[in-house]
Amino acid sequence: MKSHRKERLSIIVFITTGLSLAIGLTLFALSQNIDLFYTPTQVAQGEVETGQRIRIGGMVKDGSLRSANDSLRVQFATTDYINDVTIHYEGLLPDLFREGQGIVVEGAIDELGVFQASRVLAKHDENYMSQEVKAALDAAGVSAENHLLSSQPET
Amino acid sequence: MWLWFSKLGSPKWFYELSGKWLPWLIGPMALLLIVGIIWALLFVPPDYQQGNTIRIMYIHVPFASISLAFFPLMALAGTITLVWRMKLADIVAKTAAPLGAWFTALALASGSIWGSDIWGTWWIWDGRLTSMLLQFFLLIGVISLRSALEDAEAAAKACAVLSIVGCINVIVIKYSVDWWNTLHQPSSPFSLSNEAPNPPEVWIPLVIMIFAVYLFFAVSLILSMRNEILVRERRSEWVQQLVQAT
Amino acid sequence: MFDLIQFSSVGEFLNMGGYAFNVWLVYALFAMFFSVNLTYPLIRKRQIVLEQKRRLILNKEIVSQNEDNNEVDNLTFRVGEGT
Amino acid sequence: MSIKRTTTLKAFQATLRRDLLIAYKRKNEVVNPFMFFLIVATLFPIGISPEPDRLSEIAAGVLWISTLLASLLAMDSLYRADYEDGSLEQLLLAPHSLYFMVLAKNLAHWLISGLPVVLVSPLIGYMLSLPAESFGTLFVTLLLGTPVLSLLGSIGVALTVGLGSRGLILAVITLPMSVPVLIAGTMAVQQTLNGASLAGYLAIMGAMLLASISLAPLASAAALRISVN
Repeated sequence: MKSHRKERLSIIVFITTGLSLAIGLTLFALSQNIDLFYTPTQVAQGEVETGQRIRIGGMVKDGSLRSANDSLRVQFATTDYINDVTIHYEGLLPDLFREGQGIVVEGAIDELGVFQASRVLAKHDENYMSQEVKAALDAAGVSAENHLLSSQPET
Repeated sequence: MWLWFSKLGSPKWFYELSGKWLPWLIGPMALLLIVGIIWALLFVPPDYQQGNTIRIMYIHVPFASISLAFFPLMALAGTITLVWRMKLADIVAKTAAPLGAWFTALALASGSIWGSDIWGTWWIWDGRLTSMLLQFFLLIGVISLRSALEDAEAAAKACAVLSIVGCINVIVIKYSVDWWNTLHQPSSPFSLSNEAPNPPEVWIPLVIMIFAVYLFFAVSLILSMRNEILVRERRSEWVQQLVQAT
Repeated sequence: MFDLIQFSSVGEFLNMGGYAFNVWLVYALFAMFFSVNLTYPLIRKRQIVLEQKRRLILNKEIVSQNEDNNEVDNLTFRVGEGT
Repeated sequence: MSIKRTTTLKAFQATLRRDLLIAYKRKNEVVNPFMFFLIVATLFPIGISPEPDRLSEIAAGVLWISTLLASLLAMDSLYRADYEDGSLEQLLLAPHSLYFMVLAKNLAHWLISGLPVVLVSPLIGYMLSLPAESFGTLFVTLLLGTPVLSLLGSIGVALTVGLGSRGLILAVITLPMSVPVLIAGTMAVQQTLNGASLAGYLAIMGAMLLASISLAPLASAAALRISVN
């Protein structure tokens, strides 16, 4: 029975070593900063090449939305309050789309340095409140934007 | 304690006991459901951003939250099946799988409908959505493995192994796809640590609906478990007596 | 309490602020799922009980026939097995 | 015990050698998944577009999906022949822990079916106009990822080895489980194209490999015991 026990021990040693190494590697991987979204600042700093398909996460800049009268073509800027990226998009915008809203756009930068979006998605946070509460908060100076910014951990 | 444990494993005992439990589960379920739905549909203030679509949350969140419980539940039942060979554990595992597929499907459908308004798309390969979809596929895998294996005992054990492996995998899938692509909001509809916590008129009905759906899950699980027990024990004395009595 | 209702008329309630289709679709799916999930096990239970009852009756018949004459009726036997 | 027993290491080596030898004798089992990989990869340019720009965008994904499908096809040869001629039962009865024997069989299987695909991947990558700078990444991630596919597939095969028709069930069980590997692999390639750091992705793939090396044989062994008896 001795060798049987030895075998069992070797399995346990093998599994523990394997798993602890795996956990070590995972922790290392988590410490690495992995980009899911680019911020407008990263785009402004030229981290993205022309034509490369990316996602940008940011806020719709106040007063930047312009739409054409005869088509669904819109233009707006997305911002992280440091840099802006101008975005062109043709299509229906999501209902949540408004100025100050957190959004994600998919697309690529064209030769003119304009971001041509193929898709615009509104990112909603987990805070729900009624219009009255919102108005009260705004009156108290707690802007919804701050609150959206604080809950935007994508980058 | 041990006696109680082995007694719990006996299908007959469970059948009798669950018969007594059912009214006590169905009553509160109906009550909570009625209160929850009326509250959610009529009294919840429209969200400042989403308007009335917030009412979808009261169906989506309970279903999504319970869908996450299926793999751990099946893995737990599977472990009990493998270690103690308790009959009842396998009955739980067998009946939970199709229910899980349905609950997951409804969570996906309601989420997709909700997303069509607020995100602007019916489907996106977002982390949450994708991992839910893959969980759905894995549940289908468990169900089809069960139906393919003819020997009931082998099927029970094979599904137990698959559920345990699947449980680990669902966790890995969840992390990997979250990391891959995420649009879904964090799931803290009533986290109080936020700087602007969700008001009670938003989260109380949600808690009510969550409890209602959990009870609904318990009721439907017990109902299908009872059927499964009747089929499995059809040759036993007590089932035959029960059949003749009806 | 009624002044807390968020809608001022039935029409407004049904319209759901323009989201009628999606909101009601989700609730309809839920209602369907809910009722199917509760009624199906009950129907299934009745099926199982009926089936078992038939089987019991058939078994009894076979037993009594076997007592009457030792020749086993092939047809009854097959039916008994099939259920 | 009076009978002299071989060490686990020797039994591991013997199983590995035996499986490699069998594969060498039955060449079609080695060649078929490989050919399947080539053919699937070839279908994408025809089905989508032969345009180099378009192809280069999807090349990494195409290679990963073809690899995944080829490994699924190859899975069939992992335990089936052994199950049919009874040598799997012998393995279960052997005095050595099934854990290491399963690991040996999986290693042999990967050497036969996974490694050739990895080796030829740069060539296919070139044909799909994958940008040259990502060949290295693709190669390394496939090298790390294909053993995981084999190890996960092994669980599925072990669960279904006694079934007559199991192709679809095997796919339903195995493919969703392979998703994390697919994601990490394709993202790593994407990351190279974006010129970003790879360390995180490679670490994740390494973690997946180590975790599946240590845990998957445990599940496979349990599944084999259930299926064979």
